[in-house]
Amino acid sequence: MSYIQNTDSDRKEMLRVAGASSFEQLLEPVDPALRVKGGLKLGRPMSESEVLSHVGAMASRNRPAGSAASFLGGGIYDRFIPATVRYVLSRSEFYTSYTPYQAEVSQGTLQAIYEYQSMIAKLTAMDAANASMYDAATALAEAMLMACSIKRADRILVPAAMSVRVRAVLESYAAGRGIRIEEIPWTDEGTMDHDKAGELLSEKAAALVVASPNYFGMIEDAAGLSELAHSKGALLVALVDPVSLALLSPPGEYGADIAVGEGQSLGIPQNFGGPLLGFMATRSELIRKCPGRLISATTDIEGKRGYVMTLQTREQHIRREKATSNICTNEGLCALSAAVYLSTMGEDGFREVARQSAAKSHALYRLLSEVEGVVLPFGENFFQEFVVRMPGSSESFIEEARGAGILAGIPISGDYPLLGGDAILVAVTEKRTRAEIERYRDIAAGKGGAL
Amino acid sequence: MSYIQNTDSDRKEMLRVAGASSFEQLLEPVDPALRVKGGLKLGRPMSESEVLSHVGAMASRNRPAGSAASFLGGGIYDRFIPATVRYVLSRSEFYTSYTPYQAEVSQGTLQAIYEYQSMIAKLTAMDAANASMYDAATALAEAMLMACSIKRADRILVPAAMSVRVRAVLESYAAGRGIRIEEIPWTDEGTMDHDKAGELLSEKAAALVVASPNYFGMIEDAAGLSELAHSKGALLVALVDPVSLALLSPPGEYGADIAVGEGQSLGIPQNFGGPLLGFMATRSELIRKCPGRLISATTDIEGKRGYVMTLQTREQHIRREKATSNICTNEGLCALSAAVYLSTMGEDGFREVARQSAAKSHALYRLLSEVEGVVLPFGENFFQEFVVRMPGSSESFIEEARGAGILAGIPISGDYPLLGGDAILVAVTEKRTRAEIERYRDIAAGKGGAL
Amino acid sequence: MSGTIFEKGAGGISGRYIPENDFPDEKIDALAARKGEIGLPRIGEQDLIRHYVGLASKNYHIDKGMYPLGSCTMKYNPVVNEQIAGLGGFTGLHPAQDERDAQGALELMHNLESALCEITGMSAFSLQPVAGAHGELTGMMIARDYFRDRGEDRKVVIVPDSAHGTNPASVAICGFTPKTIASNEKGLIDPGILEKEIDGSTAVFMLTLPNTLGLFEREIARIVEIVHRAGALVYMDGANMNALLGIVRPGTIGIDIMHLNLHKTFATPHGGGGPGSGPVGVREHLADFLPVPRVIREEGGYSFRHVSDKTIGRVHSWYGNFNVFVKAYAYICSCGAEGLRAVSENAIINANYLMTLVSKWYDLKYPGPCMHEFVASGSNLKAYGVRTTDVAKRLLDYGLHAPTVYFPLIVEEALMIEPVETEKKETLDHFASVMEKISIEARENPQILHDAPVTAPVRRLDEAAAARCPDLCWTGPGGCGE
Amino acid sequence: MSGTIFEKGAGGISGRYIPENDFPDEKIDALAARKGEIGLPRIGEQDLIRHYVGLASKNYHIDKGMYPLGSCTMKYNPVVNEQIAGLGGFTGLHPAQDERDAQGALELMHNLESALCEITGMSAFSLQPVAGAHGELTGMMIARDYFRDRGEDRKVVIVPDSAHGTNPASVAICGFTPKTIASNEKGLIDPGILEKEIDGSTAVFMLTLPNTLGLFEREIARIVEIVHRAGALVYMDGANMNALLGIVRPGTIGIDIMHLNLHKTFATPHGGGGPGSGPVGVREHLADFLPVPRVIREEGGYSFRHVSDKTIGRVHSWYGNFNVFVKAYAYICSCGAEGLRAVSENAIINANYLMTLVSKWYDLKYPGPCMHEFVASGSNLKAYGVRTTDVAKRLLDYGLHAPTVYFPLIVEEALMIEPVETEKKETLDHFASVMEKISIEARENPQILHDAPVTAPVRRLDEAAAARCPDLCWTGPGGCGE
Ligand SMILES: Cc1ncc(COP(=O)(O)O)c(C=O)c1O
Ligand SMILES: Cc1ncc(COP(=O)(O)O)c(C=O)c1O
Repeated sequence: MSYIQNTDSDRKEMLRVAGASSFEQLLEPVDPALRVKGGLKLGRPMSESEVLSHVGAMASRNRPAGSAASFLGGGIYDRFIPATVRYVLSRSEFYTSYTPYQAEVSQGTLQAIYEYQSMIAKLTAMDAANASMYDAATALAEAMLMACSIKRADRILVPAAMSVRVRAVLESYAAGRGIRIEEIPWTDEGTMDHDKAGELLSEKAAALVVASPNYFGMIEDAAGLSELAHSKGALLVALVDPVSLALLSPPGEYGADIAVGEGQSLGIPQNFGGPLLGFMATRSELIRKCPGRLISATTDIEGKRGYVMTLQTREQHIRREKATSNICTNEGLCALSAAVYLSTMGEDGFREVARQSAAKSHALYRLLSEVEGVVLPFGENFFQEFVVRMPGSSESFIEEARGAGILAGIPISGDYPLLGGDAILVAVTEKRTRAEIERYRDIAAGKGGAL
Repeated sequence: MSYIQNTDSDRKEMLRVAGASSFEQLLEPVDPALRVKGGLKLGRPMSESEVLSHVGAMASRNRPAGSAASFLGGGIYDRFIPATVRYVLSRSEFYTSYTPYQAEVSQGTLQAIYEYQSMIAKLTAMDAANASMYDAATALAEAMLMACSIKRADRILVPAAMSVRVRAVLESYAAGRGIRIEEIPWTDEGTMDHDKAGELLSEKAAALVVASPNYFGMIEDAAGLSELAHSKGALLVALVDPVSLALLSPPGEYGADIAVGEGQSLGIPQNFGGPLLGFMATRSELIRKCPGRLISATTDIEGKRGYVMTLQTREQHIRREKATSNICTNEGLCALSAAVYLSTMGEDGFREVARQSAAKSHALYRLLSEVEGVVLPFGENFFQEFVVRMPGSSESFIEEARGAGILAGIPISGDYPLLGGDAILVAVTEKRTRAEIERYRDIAAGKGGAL
Repeated sequence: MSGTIFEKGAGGISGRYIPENDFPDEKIDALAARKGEIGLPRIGEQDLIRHYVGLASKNYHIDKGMYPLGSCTMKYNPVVNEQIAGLGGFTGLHPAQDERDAQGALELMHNLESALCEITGMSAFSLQPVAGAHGELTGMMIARDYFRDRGEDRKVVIVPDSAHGTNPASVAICGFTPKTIASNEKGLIDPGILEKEIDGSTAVFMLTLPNTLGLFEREIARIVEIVHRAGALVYMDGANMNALLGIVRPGTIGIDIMHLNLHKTFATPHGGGGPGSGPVGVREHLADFLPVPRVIREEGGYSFRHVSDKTIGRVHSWYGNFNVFVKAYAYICSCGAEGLRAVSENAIINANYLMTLVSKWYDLKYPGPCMHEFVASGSNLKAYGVRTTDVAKRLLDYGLHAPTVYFPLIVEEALMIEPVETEKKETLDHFASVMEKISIEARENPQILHDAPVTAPVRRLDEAAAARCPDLCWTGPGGCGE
Repeated sequence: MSGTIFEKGAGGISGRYIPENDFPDEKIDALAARKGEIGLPRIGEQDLIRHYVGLASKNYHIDKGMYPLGSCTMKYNPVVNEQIAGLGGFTGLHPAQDERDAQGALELMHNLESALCEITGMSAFSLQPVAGAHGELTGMMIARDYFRDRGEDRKVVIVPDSAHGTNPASVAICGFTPKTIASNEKGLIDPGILEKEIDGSTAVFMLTLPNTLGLFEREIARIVEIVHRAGALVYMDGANMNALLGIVRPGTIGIDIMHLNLHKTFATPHGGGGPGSGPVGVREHLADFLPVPRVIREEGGYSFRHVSDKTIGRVHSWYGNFNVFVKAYAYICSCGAEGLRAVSENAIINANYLMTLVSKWYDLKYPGPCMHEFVASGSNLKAYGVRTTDVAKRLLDYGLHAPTVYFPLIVEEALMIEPVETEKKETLDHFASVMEKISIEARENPQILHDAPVTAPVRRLDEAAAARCPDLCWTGPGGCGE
């Protein structure tokens, strides 16, 4: 299948006009010794129907959420996505357009992103948000660089109860810049140890990162930590789950300086982990230090409202090595998904998603707490996700559940040996049904085989 | 899930403006005795996700073509549909618009249908085609009415080797108008008996209908029959398969007066038999007698090319009971599918579809001819579909094939007792693979169980 | 880069969509009797997509704005229903498949028929007719065979002058003789006239309810009684059912046969002219005459059956527009009982509200509460040399669609306006304010209206030239006559 | 009916998308610490769809017309690839699922990596970086850890002045010190200058090939040799790989590290600003430094592995933009070896043809054959008071998109034009003819250009005001400062 439209005679004529007697002549700047000999070793071109069956067969060799009840979380969730999202995203006006460099003919994208920024700002209760980052991990890494640059410091404090993958990305970004990342352990309640945080903050740090809910699903005393950080001259960077913010106190309310998070929950399919949507919001005073694209409302020469990219002097295409970040292509279409998702669900529907996620996860928690041998180490102060240790081995539990059409959770003791035993992380979103939740309990109670 | 956007306070205000103190007051013309008491006995409203799972579960209780190799035909075929078709059809500019009554803001639909008409005219080699009919059966019924009106006669001749369902629709349309439909039997070759046709044509008939390929897949001597009909003063109405026309002589070449057919093959999913696409094309002289909508090119007051509905005086909304037909809503979006399909496949690709359908069906025919006990009553003069009798019972053959993931054909002896035995109609489209065709043969040869 | 796809695709190259043939067959050349090229385009996929996306941009559509076409019920088409109807489990089904492999499809049809029975109060429905007019024709066939079965020779169908054009056309196509009766000064059927016209030759009285003026026939009970007394049947064109959901069930007030337009009342999209779906419902005594096959539910599952020899037979190659059923059924599930009632309540409130606003600037021949639509008239603007068509074209310049114009024929300079329930108050206010502006323009500067539209993709088109010398098929740069 | 979604959704009602909660829980109220409303819209689905469809209509996009943005490779995005990437078997996969339940996804990633290796001649690829700049940064991290592993303290990365802005930015973000060298009068890297600047502190020489002037570095072999002799690595920004498919394999000419932009070369859509995908490839000696996990194929199937302790670690939460991989892989399958070569041939022919046409009316600083793009200049129009930005805006009035302007910085009044291979000759002819018209307008009536655009949804926008007082968040009718 070829998408080239020139015919042989077109090419002949074009070469003639370009003053070349053959295509080879146009390749004159490329030393023949450097050229590919004998063609690439790839297959022959496939027709559209062959591509569909070849790649379609790969899709069918997976077992996606739709064919099993997923209790997997850890940053990526199986949530209901209203049909409006796919409908809007399938309009080629959005998905085939470039970054809005010519504002006058890109008002659709620009306004949509402006509205996205507004929704993130409202959700986090911060003053402003940028147009998107790659994912939560890189958004946090950029927040780290931003904090270090603001505070002219090279040390940040992070919770030990944080995703090891996010932590790994932080390390990659920190390494070349000589930034030290230090960890604050968790207490018996699975939340950050305030005393230890206070201790570590006594040495100069650019920022204290608080993840709430943290990787174990637990809600932190973010307000207390914020006060602590500020009292020691550090910024507070909040790593948050956007759905939780419909219920929990948002970063702006407890004085966070930068809020970042993963927006996949906002209408973006799981897609094996990508594309994701890193969001970042901050206070007005810090906006010029913020990485990434920003869209601003303005007016045209006739006074009509319109939208433009703004503060581009922070960006790499203008400032090059002095830019606040190297980000260029971001996750624009995912930001659009989030905007469509949030406006479709609306104020009430979005709150309902949060409430149901909390209600259902707490329901499973309580059901499991009644099963003999099940250990729930951290108590009930969680939003939609919790850590559990099963009576037997978690591996065999997960395997049994898998056989019964349930993806039971992520085994996490390997990454967090301090958890001891065989812990798994279980997430319950609004999509899970009573039947699925009860079946989960039954399997945990050793009564799953009958199904 | 509600799609109503007025709030309670909107409604209150609107009632006030309309001078009504309550909604009940607006119902004043409706005698309370006639009103529904106690509400409809239907379920409570479902949320979007509930509708998706409720109706989605019904979809999964079917076993569609994608999950089995289909050799079913009889007018509806499993063909490859390029992605462009679904893409274009999913644009709401096309699918949510009304019949193009305001031409100036409907140029998209109008031009697309004009192009569809042109493609059908070219395919059939007729002068012009209408904007679509409900399906082949009703298109043929309308052609019958048209012929009877042109010839002021009330008798038409049809092949016995014609779809019984199409025939049934003809009867329904003919009954009230006193039109007699008479049948011409098939010969040993499975084609129309010319002698018998000549005989029946000696009494005045409005039209001779020739189906080529006929219901048994056989190619008729349409040119000979055309000459015969015309020599007896009858019109020739051709019922054709659009894909076959890429290979076979088109109706315009053999002098047909009206050509009709089923356009489902042109990019329209099988959809359990609907919507379909009846097409109709005719000669210039007869166009004012033609039923249905017609789009014409014209110019606007500035001389710019544009498109309008034309010859509307034939239509019911102007001519009421004197209209050539009662058709109003037709199959506009299916006509668009056909246009996108034909322009995507293009001259060469569309011919290739026809060639492969023929090649593959003839290949299966030959493979079956080598299997002992298989009877192929009508020979090789078919396009993509043929009649076969299996050694055992066709019911058990079809059942065995079904178990092996093959939809083996339509049993037709019930509808055509003269075929004798246990005949099935087998269609092979371009989508069938060598492996599927060979597996079909293996099952016929009693070697299917191994798979 | 405008032009037809034929011009854009002249001499180009198409993509490759199907695999190479692995069954080369010389015999095929023997079949290949067609001479020369078909004349289809050869165009690359990028330009093809641009062509159709370009055409799309020239269309008005529901997702752009209000579509106040009276009698057309242009409501929002939920995107989720398109998604559901596009599931492979539906789209990939062959109609001749083993019923065991189509149980979900049969169940859906069965459920939809039951829901339509409940909504309308009819005893049985056939989903086979694929459009409103097709439903009318089917209904006429049922009446025809009903009287034939009873040995009665009735050939006349009485139709009010306010009826939709398809009504008399369907009557005629079926072989009946239509007889028109005039509506009275209130826009309603006059039972007195009906009583005079009806006799033993009358097979059917065919009415639209609410009628095409948007009015409910106040005398419907008496009308039904008159018709039944004459031994005739009452046919109701139910295309306007959007006004009656959960309010009136036609079957319980004596309607014998009716059709519904799923592509109006049940939110399935109109597709620029179809596909639609026009199921026909009947009361018990006519059930045997419905088209076959019918969907039957039994112990073992669902199946298609030829239930009675009295059937009129078939009106479609298969079972009707199944893909449309899926969307209509999903819509009914979404709404539920209370939601359907809310549809009609809001449709009626919207229409009455908009009628109040519009009637400040346009004539209204039939005041008083309307149902889901109303008919205004531009006759007051004739004094300024302005016709309804000018008002319609000017609306396009304001980015709106025009109402249905010059229909029903009994209202001079008719503007038939149906706002539907999915439009909200602000949208109606905006429409009314534009209608007001236009009425002022008509007085102050009628030329603007004559010149309209100026912002549409084309200006007014020469329909007369097209009718004189229709160019129905692209034959080259010159077009017609070549 | 314009305005933000907040205005349209003020005080309305949303649809119901999820079922009622069947786990009522009073405890949830204890968690619910958030005070007051979030401030999200409440809007019905019809108006929501209209809002976004209305926004869509204000965008230029590939399906509308040519998109000659230099360096951006705006080619046709095949619709079938969107369909494939939307299959539930891909979209519904959680990244932490059991590998046995994700074999198809892993196979696809493995196949894509292999294909990229074959296309580029590199030994190994990581798909983890999600954009070009992210790939650059990843590449820099690899270089950083490579030298750290060898115990060498190299802190400098040499970057030509023609480099894309992301290049020096990525260098700096990674903690290296960028050092700019000037290109010569032919627009190429001067090996002499490079030789002078390079030394033991140089970690990497980072170049774009073809460079941002659309030129192939004629001295590439010598450049590579110089860099390697200095013990440094050569990094190639492969965002312009659309010129080299099947023509040059960077790995075989000595490039040590490179990234590709799948969202340019491999036809995945740009999405108005992403998601992209910027895989990084390295030669054998650097393979251990690639991000983890890597996809491994073994007897029993595919799996993710942490293959080496030398790895730089992770640059993404999971495995990169998987959904983009699906489209890029489908595209590679469609093209096959010969098709990929044809892509570059046609991209180069189109660029040289268009360069010939455009250079009749605009300056060209670097004549001679270009690769897939070229840089013209509007400097000849300065005499008429016209700047390149005016030319760009005027193009919008003709329904076209503008080229990349004012980049690369080394060309005054730059117009960087990349026609891409999917555009056909007629489209280029049309673009050239409009460029010609504009150059004539510039001479005869420059005001038209200053006033442009007039046909776009808005006129020129006040960027200065936005930068002075940015309004980044809707807070009510007033906006900024409230
Ligand atoms: C009142 C009425 N009856 C009948 C019809 C005919 O329906 P269809 O166009 O589906 O054939 C329509 C719609 O056009 C209508 O509004
Ligand atoms: C030459 C070149 N390098 C790097 C980039 C950066 O890629 P991305 O925008 O995906 O980060 C681009 C595209 O913008 C580019 O054209």
